[in-house]
Amino acid sequence: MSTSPDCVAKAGVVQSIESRKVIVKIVSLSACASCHANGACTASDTSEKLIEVDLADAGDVKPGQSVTVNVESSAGNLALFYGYVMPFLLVFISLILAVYFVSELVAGLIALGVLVPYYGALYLLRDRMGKRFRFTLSH
Amino acid sequence: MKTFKLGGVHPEENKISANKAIEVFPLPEKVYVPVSQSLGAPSKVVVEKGAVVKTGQLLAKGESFISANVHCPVSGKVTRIDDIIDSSGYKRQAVYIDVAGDEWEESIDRSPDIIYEISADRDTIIKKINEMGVVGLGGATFPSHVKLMVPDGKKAQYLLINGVECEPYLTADHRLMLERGEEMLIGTAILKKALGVEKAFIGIERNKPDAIEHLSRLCAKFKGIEVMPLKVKYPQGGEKQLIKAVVNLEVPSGKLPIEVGCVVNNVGTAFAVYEAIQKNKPLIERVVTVTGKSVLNPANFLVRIGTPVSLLIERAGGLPEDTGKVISGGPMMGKALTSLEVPVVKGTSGILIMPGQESKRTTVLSCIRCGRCITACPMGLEPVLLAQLSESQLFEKAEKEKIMDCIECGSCHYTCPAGRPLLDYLRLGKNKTGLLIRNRGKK
Amino acid sequence: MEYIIIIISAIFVNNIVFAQFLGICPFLGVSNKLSTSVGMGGAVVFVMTLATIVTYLIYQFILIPLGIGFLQTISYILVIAALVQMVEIILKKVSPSMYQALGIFLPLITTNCAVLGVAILVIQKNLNLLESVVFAVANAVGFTLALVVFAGIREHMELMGVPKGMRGIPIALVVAGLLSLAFMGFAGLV
Amino acid sequence: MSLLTISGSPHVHTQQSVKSIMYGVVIAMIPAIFVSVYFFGIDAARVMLISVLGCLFFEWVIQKYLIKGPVTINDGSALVTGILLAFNVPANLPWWILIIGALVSIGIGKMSFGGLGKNPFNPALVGRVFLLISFPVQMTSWPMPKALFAEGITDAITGPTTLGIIKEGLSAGKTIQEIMASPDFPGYLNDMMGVQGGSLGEISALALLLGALFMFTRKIITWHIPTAYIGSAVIFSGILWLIDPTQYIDPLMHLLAGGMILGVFYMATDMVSSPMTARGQIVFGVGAGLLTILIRVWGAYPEGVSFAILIMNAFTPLINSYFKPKRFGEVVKHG
Amino acid sequence: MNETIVFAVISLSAIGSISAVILYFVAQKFKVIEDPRIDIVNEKLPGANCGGCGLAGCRAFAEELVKTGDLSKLNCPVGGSETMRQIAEVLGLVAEEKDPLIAVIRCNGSRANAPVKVSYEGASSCAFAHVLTAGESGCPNGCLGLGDCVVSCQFDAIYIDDITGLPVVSNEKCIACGACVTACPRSIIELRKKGKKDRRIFVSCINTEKGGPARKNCQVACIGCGKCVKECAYDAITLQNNLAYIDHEKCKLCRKCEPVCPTGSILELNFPPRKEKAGETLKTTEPVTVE
Amino acid sequence: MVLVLLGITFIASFSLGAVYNLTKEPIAKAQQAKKEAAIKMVVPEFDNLEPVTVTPDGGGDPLIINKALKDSAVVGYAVETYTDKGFGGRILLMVGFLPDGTIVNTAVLKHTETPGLGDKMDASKSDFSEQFKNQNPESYMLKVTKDGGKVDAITAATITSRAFCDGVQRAWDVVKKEGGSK
Amino acid sequence: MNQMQNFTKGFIKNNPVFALLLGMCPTLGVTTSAINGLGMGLATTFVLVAANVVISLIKNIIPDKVRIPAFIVVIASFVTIVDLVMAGYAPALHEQLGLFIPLIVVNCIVLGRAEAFASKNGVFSSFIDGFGMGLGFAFALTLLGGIREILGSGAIFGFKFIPGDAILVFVLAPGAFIALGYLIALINKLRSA
Ligand SMILES: Cc1cc2nc3c(=O)[nH]c(=O)nc-3n(C[C@H](O)[C@H](O)[C@H](O)COP(=O)(O)O)c2cc1C
Ligand SMILES: Cc1cc2nc3c(=O)[nH]c(=O)nc-3n(C[C@H](O)[C@H](O)[C@H](O)COP(=O)(O)O)c2cc1C
Ligand SMILES: Cc1cc2nc3c(=O)[nH]c(=O)nc-3n(C[C@H](O)[C@H](O)[C@H](O)COP(=O)(O)O)c2cc1C
Ligand SMILES: Cc1cc2nc3c(=O)[nH]c(=O)nc-3n(C[C@H](O)[C@H](O)[C@H](O)CO)c2cc1C
Ligand code: SF4
Ligand code: SF4
Ligand code: SF4
Ligand code: SF4
Ligand code: FES
Repeated sequence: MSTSPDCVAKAGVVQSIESRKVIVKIVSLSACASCHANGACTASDTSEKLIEVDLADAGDVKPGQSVTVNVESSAGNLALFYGYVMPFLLVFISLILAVYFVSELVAGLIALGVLVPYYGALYLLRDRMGKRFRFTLSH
Repeated sequence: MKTFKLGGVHPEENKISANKAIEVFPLPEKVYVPVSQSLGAPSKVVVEKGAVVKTGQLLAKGESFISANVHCPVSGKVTRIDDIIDSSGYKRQAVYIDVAGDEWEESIDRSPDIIYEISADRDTIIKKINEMGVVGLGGATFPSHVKLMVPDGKKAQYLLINGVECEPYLTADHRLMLERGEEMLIGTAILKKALGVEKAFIGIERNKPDAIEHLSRLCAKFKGIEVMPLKVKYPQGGEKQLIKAVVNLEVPSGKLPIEVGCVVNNVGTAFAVYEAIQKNKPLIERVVTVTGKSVLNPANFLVRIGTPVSLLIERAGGLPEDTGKVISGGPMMGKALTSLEVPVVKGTSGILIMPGQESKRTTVLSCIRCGRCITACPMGLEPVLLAQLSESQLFEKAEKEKIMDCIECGSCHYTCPAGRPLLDYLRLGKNKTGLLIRNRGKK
Repeated sequence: MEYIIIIISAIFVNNIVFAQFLGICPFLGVSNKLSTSVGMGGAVVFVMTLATIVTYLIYQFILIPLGIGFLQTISYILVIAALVQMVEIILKKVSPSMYQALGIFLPLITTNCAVLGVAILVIQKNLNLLESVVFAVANAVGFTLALVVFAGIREHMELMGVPKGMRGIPIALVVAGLLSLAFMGFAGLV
Repeated sequence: MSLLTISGSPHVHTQQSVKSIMYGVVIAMIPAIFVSVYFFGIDAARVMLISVLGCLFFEWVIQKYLIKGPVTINDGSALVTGILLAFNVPANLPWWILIIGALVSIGIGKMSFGGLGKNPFNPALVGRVFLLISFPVQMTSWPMPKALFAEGITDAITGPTTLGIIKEGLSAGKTIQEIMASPDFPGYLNDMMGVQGGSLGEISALALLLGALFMFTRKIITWHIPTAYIGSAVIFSGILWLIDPTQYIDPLMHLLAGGMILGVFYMATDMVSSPMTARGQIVFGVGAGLLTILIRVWGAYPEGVSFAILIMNAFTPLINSYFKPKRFGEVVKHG
Repeated sequence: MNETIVFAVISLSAIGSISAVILYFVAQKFKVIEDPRIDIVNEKLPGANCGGCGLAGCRAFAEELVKTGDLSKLNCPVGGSETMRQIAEVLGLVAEEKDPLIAVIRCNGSRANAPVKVSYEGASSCAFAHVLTAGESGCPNGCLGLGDCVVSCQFDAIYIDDITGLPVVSNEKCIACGACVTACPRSIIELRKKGKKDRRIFVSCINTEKGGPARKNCQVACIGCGKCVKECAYDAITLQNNLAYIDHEKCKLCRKCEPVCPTGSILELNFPPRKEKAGETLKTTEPVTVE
Repeated sequence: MVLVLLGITFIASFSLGAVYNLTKEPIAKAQQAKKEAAIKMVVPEFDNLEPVTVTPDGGGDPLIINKALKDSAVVGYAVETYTDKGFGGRILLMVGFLPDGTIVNTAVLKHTETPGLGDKMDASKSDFSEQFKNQNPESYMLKVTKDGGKVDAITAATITSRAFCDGVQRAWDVVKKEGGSK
Repeated sequence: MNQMQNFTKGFIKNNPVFALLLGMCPTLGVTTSAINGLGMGLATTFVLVAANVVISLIKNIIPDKVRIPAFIVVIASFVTIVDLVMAGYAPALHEQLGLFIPLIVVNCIVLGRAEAFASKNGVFSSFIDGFGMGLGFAFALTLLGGIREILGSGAIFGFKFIPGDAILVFVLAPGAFIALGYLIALINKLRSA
């Protein structure tokens, strides 16, 4: 299987194969990766990313093999939305509402506090969400 | 005036040979008949070296679904079955025949009478067309019987007969319509019957008023066939453009005309169908225009398949001194020949000889992003982008940008002020992208 | 109206990248794909908003009352570093597969210089909490705008081919300079 | 017989070439060149000569010695850039500033990206804006036009441009009507004919329109960008004008004054730095029109055309990737 | 002690410890502490990021090296054995001495040997020309001379010779990354042992046509006569599809095959000139220019 | 481990506090010195200062008038004024008046005007501010010539010039309000 | 690697700005004049040296897990010290550099050197390393500041040698990008030659 259009692809190396999934380590290829100081820079994404891919979507692989992990851009956008955009909107809107009624300190804390139920809800829905993010492997 | 909406260009028409009547080309001494003359799988040779063959006898059999029979265009002796150089310089299998006499298969009706009555039923028609090796003569040489077998779930509504001949210089279809109009219309009626459609249109560009008038008159005799004059604009003859212009339907990207209930056939094909069904005659000859500004006697020849191109040129007054390029087909889509010894095949619609000066491409400058190629593209593509993607080997992106929709009409390259070889890169890109898609399908 | 001025100023007139010179490293390093630069923008908006709220509260309600405003830098950097990482942990815990999708999709999410810079700027500019957050969001949007426009031009240049000597960072800087030049046209809007 | 040539199809090619397009633009600019010489005298010729020679020289030097590729200065594009740069500066600009402008236009704006066709920004405008910001004094002291050879060479009488007068007047608290009534205000007819202070090429709307007409007939430019540009500028400024005619000038004045005509027909239409599809060009034009009025009305600069076009140049790649042509077979229509 | 200091100490300690706890947590969860040797190895690598090693860039290669700790399957063609030796040192391993390779052009159809019969105009791309046509000389296997290989080489190691129209590989610059091998649509380029003093012997032809047609287009085409196969004492030469191939692993550079080739399609590079034996005439093949 | 970290933050905050204590004075002094230097520049010699905070009539932030006293007699007013009309935002000025209202001198305390353009209002960069010296705003129209006033604008920085005039005018207004310049 | 190499590598081969492209914000933001560049460079150098020394001193007592927060605290402390001291004793320069002084904290070079070098090496080498890197940074900033000052104000270190106006853009934002762009192109060229 090769990458099809509308996918974001990242190079990775198969780390291990478990009973039902394949663990792939993402090789970071952003500009940061080639930077000499990335070992230290908090901005670079050298922190290893491990991706779990369903065995069914992985095809024939061996540990140590170089592969490409694909995720549909729509799934990426969805993750972006749930991970960042939605919580941002919640924080922002609750802040706007709160400053009209309570002091800045309380408003600020409320705005931050809104995240707790939000992430709680996400946590509860995580299995359902998980299905939306499928990865496939290509060689 | 009817035409397609998107893009298109209008190169100089140069229909020099338009009023040269079709001339039957004398039998050559030798012919080389390539085994594979249609789109699809090569056919399998069924004669042996040394065999004595008659005109119309089967030479090679199409064995897969999309492939076509090849018949013997002359009578004589098979001297070799060997490679010949094809128009691009690569080698292909061919049957070499030394011509002796002019002996025909008995089953072929060689009388000049026109047979109006269509006795064959649908299945017979399709079977016969397959047997007689009829392929599309509009350029792509797609086996015609395949087109007639409408897939399940689809229904043909319109038959479009392509008499557009939008390529500059070429006049073979034009002459055919004028001189064999009636036979061609019977062929059309046969195709209609095979498809079970009520309505057929014959699309003709306005620069052929005599053909429009002639056929319109003849049409009165045939039910459900109508002539449709079209604006002179290249590539009016592209099947998707023709369908858009005539019945205002758009064939969806990546789909065949049957998707919108249309089947398109060239006028030559319709004529070949007539001969195949009514006269039992396989496709062994076709009309070829030999033309060019410097050609002494531009002409339209009725030529046996397998005749070397050099003979045609000789008869049209010989190869001009300053020849730079010899093209099989028209100037927009034709193939430049590497050698003049290549034989005429079913797909050869014309031989165009271009003087040295004209055959040189302009120097290639860097793209000035004028977007003219985009404006010119009848498929609404961005040739400049596709060419760049192909050059940078970004075929996945190219696929997303619909490179496979390109019909290789060349309008983009024609119109590019920087002289960029857009179509060259597009072809390469289509090639590689196609490979990519096929490999993906495999896994 | 105040807010509109803050927004226009931060996005166009005093764009964080083109006029304030903050977050240049990720700007130069990351932005060569259109699709991902938009995504990165979304992440930056969130991180900047959170960081601004937290640092604002710390400054106004801890540092100032205690008279230890000079701890601004050190406390901000600690808080921001922790915050950014915390977001990651939470995301990972909350939905591992979503986190993984983001990992593939986004180049990186932290832009320390810009986040810290904005947090300090809102204090310098004497903004209140809501203004600060609007300022932060506007700057993040300005950053995204810069990133997206820049990514577009880079993708273009990648196809067109730039002379050898200028390839990479030099031409990226020149483009940034020309963008900054063009954005000067917005001068005086606010 | 010489060797047969083989190549892919097509085997015929249109007459139009990059060269014919570029020289077409030059021809279109001839009326404006004459008008500028008529009004600004030898100085105009001097500015144009220096600018053109500068551009050609830098293009040649860079191609030959830095890029070490083929030298293509005769394709006419540097010539166009040179003339347009000259059209965008006042007639009394010192020669050394012009040389800097030519260097910036060609060196930074064009050749750094690889030369013709590769620059994302309009080179002449890069040069002009660079100069405008670097030398605000010299770039905004406009000599007043006067008939050719009236009193020998032009002297140092400088004055503001139409838009400058308006901006000044407004900020001094006058209404548009008061400003227009003042004796040194040029008025519509003078703007049309070219009797107004300003850059070389922005003085005579008529001469510029004549050239634009020529470009249309030669199919060098298409209607999309100019129409969208003018349309959006007229609508936007018209709305403002209807809201308060004492504070906002009318759309016609917006069109005739300043560099609108020059920008719309000669600079926004630069195919290299503008979008390639019809839809994209319309978006580009609309954006440029809005930005122009926005900057003129609320910005620090009296004139917004250059900035508006440069900003839209920056967005061109995005426009190109979001506004694709309508693909054949994309929408399935039945019937 | 003054108040400011007290407050400072208290609040910073508080903030510091909260942050530290979070960061600590993160560090545990995320930061797989990188093996420091990765950096060291990375530093030893040339940094060309050419992908010649088969991995995505130098750093990926370094990671792979450190992780597998096995040098036998990995090789950096750019740095060559010297780099690999240094890396081995870092990792405490022994590097297998790999013979350096170099790209060779297996076509000698220069303009003189394989005269142009038609003139090609069009995209300057071997890949396209290959699709369109057999080529200017008519040889359906030969080099098209449009330089896809040149473009693909990141190290400026190939150029097209103006006179022959064929690519030439520079002994010094080529690092055997193999990019050109992939780029050539006709598979003309092969990576072969560089050989002592850059001496190499190979069949400079990949035409698989029968002798007659092959010779028709190119004087120096291999006609598959098999003389060299017989001559070779080391079984290094095989014949398939009318084409001889010299296995560079087996070849001992004895130079015996070269003189027996009737068409001169075997090339030997950088050898001292042969002592001319009486009666033997020098062959008329084009000398191949090598830097 | 936590202890180590706590130790580090402890040392860090302790030393920062210490440094802060040490530099607090110099920082304040530096600011004071800057202000005093400015005041000295714009009013005649004095031996005592008496700051008064005045809110201008038209609203806006309050200004500080430093009454310069010599032998308890007012010898001048040094007004810390501002303007928001600058190109780059707020400009802080110090304007000195004699008791009769004549401007002694002006000084720019803080600005974010463009280097090379607006920053020419600084006396060290051009003669622009010279023209205010010894003028009495009573008779000297504090506007740039383009707006019908007496002030020659800095070339290509009319905005800054206007802003400067605006600041001086504001200073003058409060001085008048405060009772100077009878 | 001997100390001399440690010292010079940051200057030329691994110059943080020209080769590593780190700390671009201050590089672009404060270099309107040579003196500003130098000031910023020296401030950074001080932080680098001090942080390097302290970190290499305490490296053995810091548990690995809290390495990063500890480093951040140390660095931020020195930054604050620089900030306070500058405000007290060089108020004019402090005002010019403004926001970019606290931003030294996030300058990757500082943390980068701490992590990559000081946490693994002895005090003296760390000192040398920080000093070299810092001077490299200062050198780059001064060079860029100088170029921008010459082109933009016709002056160098405040000494005006061209009367009248120069090319103003170079002291403004676009000029920063453009000047650095061509400077890096030039340096790349020199380095590859
Ligand atoms: C795989 C394949 C299957 C096709 N099947 C059909 C078909 O079922 N019906 C039909 O009308 N045409 C069919 N065609 C023919 C095309 O519609 C088209 O007529 C042919 O490719 C030649 O078109 P051209 O001369 O415009 O290039 C098929 C073509 C291909 C390549
Ligand atoms: C650009 C282009 C131009 C074409 N022009 C003509 C034409 O002028 N006349 C024609 O009969 N076929 C033309 N064709 C081929 C038609 O698309 C179509 O394949 C043909 O009419 C089908 O009929 P056939 O199968 O009988 O050949 C053209 C194809 C293309 C892609
Ligand atoms: C980057 C830039 C900086 C500017 N800085 C200033 C400034 O500091 N002060 C100012 O009055 N005008 C500034 N301007 C505005 C222009 O110079 C403006 O044209 C001028 O102030 C208008 O007045 P004039 O009539 O004197 O030209 C600046 C413009 C630009 C593009
Ligand atoms: C219609 C038209 C408009 C042009 N406008 C400009 C222009 O505004 N500025 C410029 O430098 N070049 C212009 N050119 C010339 C050319 O496109 C320009 O030099 C390229 O941008 C250089 O790559 C124009 C060319 C044409 C055909
Ligand atoms: S050749 Fe292809 S891309 Fe070019 S105009 Fe024709 S359909 Fe469009
Ligand atoms: S027509 Fe030619 S020059 Fe114009 S955009 Fe297309 S490729 Fe470029
Ligand atoms: S010549 Fe071929 S193998 Fe050698 S370096 Fe270049 S691309 Fe790599
Ligand atoms: S070796 Fe291959 S890639 Fe190179 S020029 Fe010849 S055909 Fe092209
Ligand atoms: S210094 Fe790197 S982002 Fe600012």
